[in-house]
Amino acid sequence: MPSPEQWTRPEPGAGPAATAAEPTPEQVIAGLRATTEGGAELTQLLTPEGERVSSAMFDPYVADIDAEALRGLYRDMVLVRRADREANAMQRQGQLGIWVPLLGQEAAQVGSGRALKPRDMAFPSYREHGVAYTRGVDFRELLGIFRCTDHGGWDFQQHRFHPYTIVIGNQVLNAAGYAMGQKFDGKVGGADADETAEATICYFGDGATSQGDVHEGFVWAAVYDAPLVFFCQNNQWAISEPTERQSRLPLYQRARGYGFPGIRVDGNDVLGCLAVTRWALEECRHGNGPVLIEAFTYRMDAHTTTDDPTRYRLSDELEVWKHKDPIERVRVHLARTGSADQEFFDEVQAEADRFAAELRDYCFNMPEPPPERVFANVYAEPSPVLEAQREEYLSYLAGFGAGEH
Amino acid sequence: MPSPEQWTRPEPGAGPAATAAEPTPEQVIAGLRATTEGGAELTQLLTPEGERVSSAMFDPYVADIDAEALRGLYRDMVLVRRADREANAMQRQGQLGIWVPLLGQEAAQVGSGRALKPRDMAFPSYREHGVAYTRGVDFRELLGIFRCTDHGGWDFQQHRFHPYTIVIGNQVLNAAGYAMGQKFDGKVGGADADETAEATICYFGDGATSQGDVHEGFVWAAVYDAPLVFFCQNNQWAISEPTERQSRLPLYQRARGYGFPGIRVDGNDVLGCLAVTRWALEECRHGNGPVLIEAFTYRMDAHTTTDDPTRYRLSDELEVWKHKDPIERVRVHLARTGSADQEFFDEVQAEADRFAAELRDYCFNMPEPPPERVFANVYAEPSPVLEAQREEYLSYLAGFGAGEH
Amino acid sequence: MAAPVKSTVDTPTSSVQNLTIGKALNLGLRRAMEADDKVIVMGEDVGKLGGVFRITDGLQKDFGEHRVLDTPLAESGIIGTAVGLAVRGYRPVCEIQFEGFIFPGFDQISSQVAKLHYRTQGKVKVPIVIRVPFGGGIGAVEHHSESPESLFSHIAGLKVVSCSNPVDAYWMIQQAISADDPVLFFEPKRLYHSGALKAPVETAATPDPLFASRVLRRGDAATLVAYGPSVKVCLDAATAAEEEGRSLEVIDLRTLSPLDLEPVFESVRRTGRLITVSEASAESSLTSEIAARVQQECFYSLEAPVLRVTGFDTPYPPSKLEEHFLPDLDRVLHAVDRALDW
Amino acid sequence: MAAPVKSTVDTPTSSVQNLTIGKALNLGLRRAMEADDKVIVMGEDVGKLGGVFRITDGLQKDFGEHRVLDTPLAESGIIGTAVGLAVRGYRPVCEIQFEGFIFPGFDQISSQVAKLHYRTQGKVKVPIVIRVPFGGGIGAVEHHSESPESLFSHIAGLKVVSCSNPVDAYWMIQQAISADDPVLFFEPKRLYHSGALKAPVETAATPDPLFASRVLRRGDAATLVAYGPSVKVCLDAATAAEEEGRSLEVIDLRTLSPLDLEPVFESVRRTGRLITVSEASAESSLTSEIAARVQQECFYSLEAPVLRVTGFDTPYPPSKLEEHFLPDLDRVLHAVDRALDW
Ligand SMILES: Cc1ncc(C[n+]2csc(CCOP(=O)(O)OP(=O)(O)O)c2C)c(N)n1
Ligand SMILES: Cc1ncc(C[n+]2csc(CCOP(=O)(O)OP(=O)(O)O)c2C)c(N)n1
Ligand SMILES: [Mg+2]
Ligand SMILES: [Mg+2]
Repeated sequence: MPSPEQWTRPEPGAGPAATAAEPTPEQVIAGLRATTEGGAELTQLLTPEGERVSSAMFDPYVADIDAEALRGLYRDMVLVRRADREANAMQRQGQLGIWVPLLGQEAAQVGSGRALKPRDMAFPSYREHGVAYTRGVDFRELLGIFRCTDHGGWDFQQHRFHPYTIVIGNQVLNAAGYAMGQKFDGKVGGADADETAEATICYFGDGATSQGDVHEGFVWAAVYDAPLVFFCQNNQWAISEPTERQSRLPLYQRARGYGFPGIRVDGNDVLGCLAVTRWALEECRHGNGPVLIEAFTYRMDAHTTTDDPTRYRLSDELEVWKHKDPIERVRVHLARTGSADQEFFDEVQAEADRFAAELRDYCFNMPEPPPERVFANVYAEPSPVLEAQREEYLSYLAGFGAGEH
Repeated sequence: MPSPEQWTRPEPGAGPAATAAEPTPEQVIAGLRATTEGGAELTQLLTPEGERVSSAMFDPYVADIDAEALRGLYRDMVLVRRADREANAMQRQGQLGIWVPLLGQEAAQVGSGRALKPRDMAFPSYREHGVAYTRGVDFRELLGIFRCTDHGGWDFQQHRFHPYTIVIGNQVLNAAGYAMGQKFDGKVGGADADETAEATICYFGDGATSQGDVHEGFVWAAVYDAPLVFFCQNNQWAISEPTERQSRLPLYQRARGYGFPGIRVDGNDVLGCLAVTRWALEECRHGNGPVLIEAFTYRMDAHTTTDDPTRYRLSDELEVWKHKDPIERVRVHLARTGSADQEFFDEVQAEADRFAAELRDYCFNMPEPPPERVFANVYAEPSPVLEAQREEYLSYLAGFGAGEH
Repeated sequence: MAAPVKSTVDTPTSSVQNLTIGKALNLGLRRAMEADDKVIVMGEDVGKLGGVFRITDGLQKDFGEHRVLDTPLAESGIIGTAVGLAVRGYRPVCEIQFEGFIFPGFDQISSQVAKLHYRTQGKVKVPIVIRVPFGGGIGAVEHHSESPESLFSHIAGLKVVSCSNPVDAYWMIQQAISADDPVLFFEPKRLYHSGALKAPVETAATPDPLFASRVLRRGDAATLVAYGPSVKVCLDAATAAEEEGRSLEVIDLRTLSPLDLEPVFESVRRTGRLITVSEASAESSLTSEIAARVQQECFYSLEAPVLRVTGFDTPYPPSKLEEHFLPDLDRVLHAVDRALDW
Repeated sequence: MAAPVKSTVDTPTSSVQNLTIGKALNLGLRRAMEADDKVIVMGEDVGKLGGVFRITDGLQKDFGEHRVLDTPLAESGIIGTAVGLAVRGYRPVCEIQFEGFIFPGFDQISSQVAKLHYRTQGKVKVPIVIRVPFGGGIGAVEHHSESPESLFSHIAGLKVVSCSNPVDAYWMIQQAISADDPVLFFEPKRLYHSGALKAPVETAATPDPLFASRVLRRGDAATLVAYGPSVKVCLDAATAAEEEGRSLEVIDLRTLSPLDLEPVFESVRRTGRLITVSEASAESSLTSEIAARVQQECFYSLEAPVLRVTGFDTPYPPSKLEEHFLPDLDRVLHAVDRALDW
């Protein structure tokens, strides 16, 4: 099978290049391989065994990550995972309506999230609790969505972290528009770009790449040179569908067709994710956006708590990925390089347990929203029709309480 | 500016690669160049000067095009252009509500259309009158749409030419589905593919490439290995917007991101279009689809008869493209190689005039559709609600005729 | 093409099976696929997973990957390729995972699915079924509890139906698939697996026509008309009213477009009072349409205006609040009271 | 960001200008862009070309390419990026070229534009205006003559308005732009350049509120209610009826969501008869909603049912037939006759 480069200009030949009616075995294998391994083009700074790999291009982007900073990233990931597990457990106990676990994606989320400067903006999908955490969103503020008491409660401007978006792909266009706004506001480039320029990051999954909105986001960002980092967490699955149901090629190569950089990073390598995202954001802040990052990772848990992955994937796969755990490799590295001792790990664990306990406590005591809330904030400027509906319903409710029936 | 290949894997470097907040001049120039010239990668078999350029890869696909066949293609283009001009004139005379001229795109349409085998299927946009002609659709059958007496009247199955689609991009997904059906029906590949296999071709414009549907069509066709030729007529304009409003890169390169071949052909070269489309269709019939063809051409007239291109483009551009006329180069070639004499050219012209006269005659005598037609064929199986509406309206009309008011 | 398939689910000796709505749909799909090998199922996760609600459970295993397609994640793609497959002679049954995700496919539905037959003066048929789990009451997050059916009923060229019980589910899905028009098939998701609604499905029976509403319960004090999940609410309300000595007539619309309102007119002429119930927001909805037509047809029979019990004109609220949004037995009875006291 | 811009179109010494609807919209857009440099115009061909209807004529020349954006050809992209720009603090005014092409943007409109404010409990505002030339009567090909406004009125979280004359066009577009809610702005395309409708626009006047309907003509025999292009039809009908000695009241809805029906109720209480007129198909439409609400509010005042004169429940026909599809003076008067003879 010719390489994609060749495909843009077929080689001379006397007839049809091949005769198979079915996808060639190579095609299938290439697809499969692309989804089970990172492939040769995977950027990695920390191996699953905890070894630091050097990269002429990306090392400068993590030059400031000393032992303390690395311990910080470790702590971030442990806390985020612990909270994720706690939330998952609370769903099982009926305290949450649903939970969308991030297990396995801690490095992709913490690494990319920590690459952002406070003035940068982030547009999440619905699984980015780790990014939320790095944006200073209290994990407890996320719970309302999953306890179904609200559709999103944090301060989006303050945290510069957009509401979760559930309709696959929508946020990619919203992010492209926001990034265009940054550009129109003169916040891209300039002599002091490192200090003043802004960029936007947008999260979406492997499955999302098929949506028209994601394509249009690519088109818009390219045409308007928007300072936008497309951060695709390829966790190998879109619910029950493996990535080869969405694409023949590794997803980072999608960028080729639009004329902006695409790069694949080991999504389980927090250092790699940090470095590549910092690089991408800088490119954007300096006017060379957009950039596509594919973080190659794995959804270690179910799609959501309503999902049963045993119906569609083998546990072998899970076992293989366990060896690539994003947290474990940092722990090994910290220990091996003498950058952290058992006491540190124990402390982080204890802190994580406290963090989870607080979360649990908060969740159990969350107030029920009042019925008026149904009618609140539909509009910024009130609608008389809706006000009448509210009045009627509330007085019905009141009468009802008074035993009308 | 790095080449697109490099963009998929940035080069090592110590910091951000560039510092411009605006698109680089190279970027702009590249974009502009891409839209005003074909670029180095343009496949061409017949130059604007009528010289035959040889191509190891594509010559075999037009080996059967002897002088007679070439005269046939010439005749096709002259007839199609003549009919197009006649329709345009009839619109000016109030006989048509609107006309969508194909002027300048005769080679792209006749070349690609003549590449189809009868069993292949074509999905047009709204400008493909030349393709319609090659599919055996009587030009007169097209007129209803533009005279606004119907929304499309030919026999789609017989001609294997789908209805015109006006909503930009929709037909690309419809074509992908149709091509999937060809595959599911076992009509792709096999030992006797050349005799029995089928393919589909789908037409759309440069502007259409931005639509989500076109992307999704690319995704679907790639994932299902559909025997589908995406035939993009890049006529440089989407109404008033030049191609660089849609893309940074030449459009044929869009295919790169999906893992199927993309190729640019001189859309004003009927031989080139024939050869490249035949090649692409064969690839598809043999199971190597999809394929993207960008036919690099020019919209010589207004977008439609309601458009005024002087508001947004310079006539210089038009002058440049006049030198690349698709018909003239074939005429010169035929004359120079002694394959046709003046008598032939005169004959074709006379035939074209007759063709146009018949068209005009037909148009002027087209019957008005009866009012019942408003209600007809909304459903395959009747709806009582609609029947009641029809009865009520028709009896109102009857009463009205009887002078109720 | 696949050879005719023998289902692995044996038809039991008796032709009666006790099924939930979900299982009845599954069996109905299976029967349709057996009967016509041009019927194909397509959507997100409909294959190995059997759909997030398991409505397509086991179909891919038995009919193969070419007849049960796990598609890429894009609704316009699902509908748009279904159109092409239909033109090719297939009868695609598309699953939209939740009604809130039908919107990316809206353009293909309104521009192609609804109009191709008209555009071509009947030369191109579009026998597509678009299955849409809809409605609330499942404690879900945003976009998973909506009722967008009115939008499709406003678009000419589409047919729209909704089932409310296992017998209808079994038959209506098969009828929709064999219909030559495009059918939007709205399924009451919160009742999919309701054991309480389990009912014996007589697979050898002759079904009612697809595009007909049905009187489920006779009464004379007032008429309740509903569809999908609200039918159960109305039946429960009628039961409760009976205890108070009021007999309510309950009509299941079943077909939302075209509407079959003759039985409603007939009923209102007897009861003089009508309450329409739906989870959808009120403005420009099916309940508006029913009210508009009934006030015209039954102008002299109405003793009170047609009243509507609906979701409010707000987006679907966080589901901890959905009990307030969704019409329930009490709100329906309250409306009956109002109609009777008018 | 661009420095404050002085328009090249000088305000004439007199503050009264005689304008068509199209020119009034153009001037209104210009005023809004002058007043707030966060207002940006975006869409297909809105720049150099000035839009296919020339409504944005000259704006790019005067305000620059960063404030008048010729976007890529994709409606979801137009709306979706407008949402992001709004979140960033801009006030985007999106032009949809023809109403038939709004559908690719339907998902962003219903899932984001309509819901972001509710989702965020008011923390994120979405002050977007989506301008939609709509309606028929221009002898166009398919997809260029439709009336999809009812769909948006069914979606909570959107506001929907329509203008019918130059004075409203001038003011309403500015009011819509300064509103903090998303507004779908339906423009009667066949009247854009109607010289007959040209009217003096007093740019120094105080306009009526945006979300209010208005009685255009007093009468007592029956009430006609319409919006957009149908308003003219109703006014003409009223004039014709007057010659026959019947005085008809005519109300221009102006706001389609939220509906301002108080003036309609008040009128029907006097006239006892209502005819609603719209080019949209009838089923589950705004005319259904008006009928549903009027029959409830004015139950004892109605002397005939609310009648509807609308486009039929068919796709828009080939435009040689559109005279049959579109409500015209005769069909309106016929309905008045029926109402009076009820
Ligand atoms: C438009 C739309 N269609 C369908 C869904 C239902 N759905 C929710 S998540 C999901 C899979 C998404 O996969 P991917 O993009 O890979 O993200 P991941 O969940 O793996 O993070 C689907 C189909 C949706 N939310 N939105
Ligand atoms: C979805 C949609 N949006 C807008 C339009 C209006 N429109 C008709 S043709 C056109 C430009 C198309 O340009 P291109 O794809 O390059 O095709 P060309 O007309 O040049 O052949 C536009 C914007 C449309 N028909 N459909
Ligand atoms: Mg995924
Ligand atoms: Mg073009």
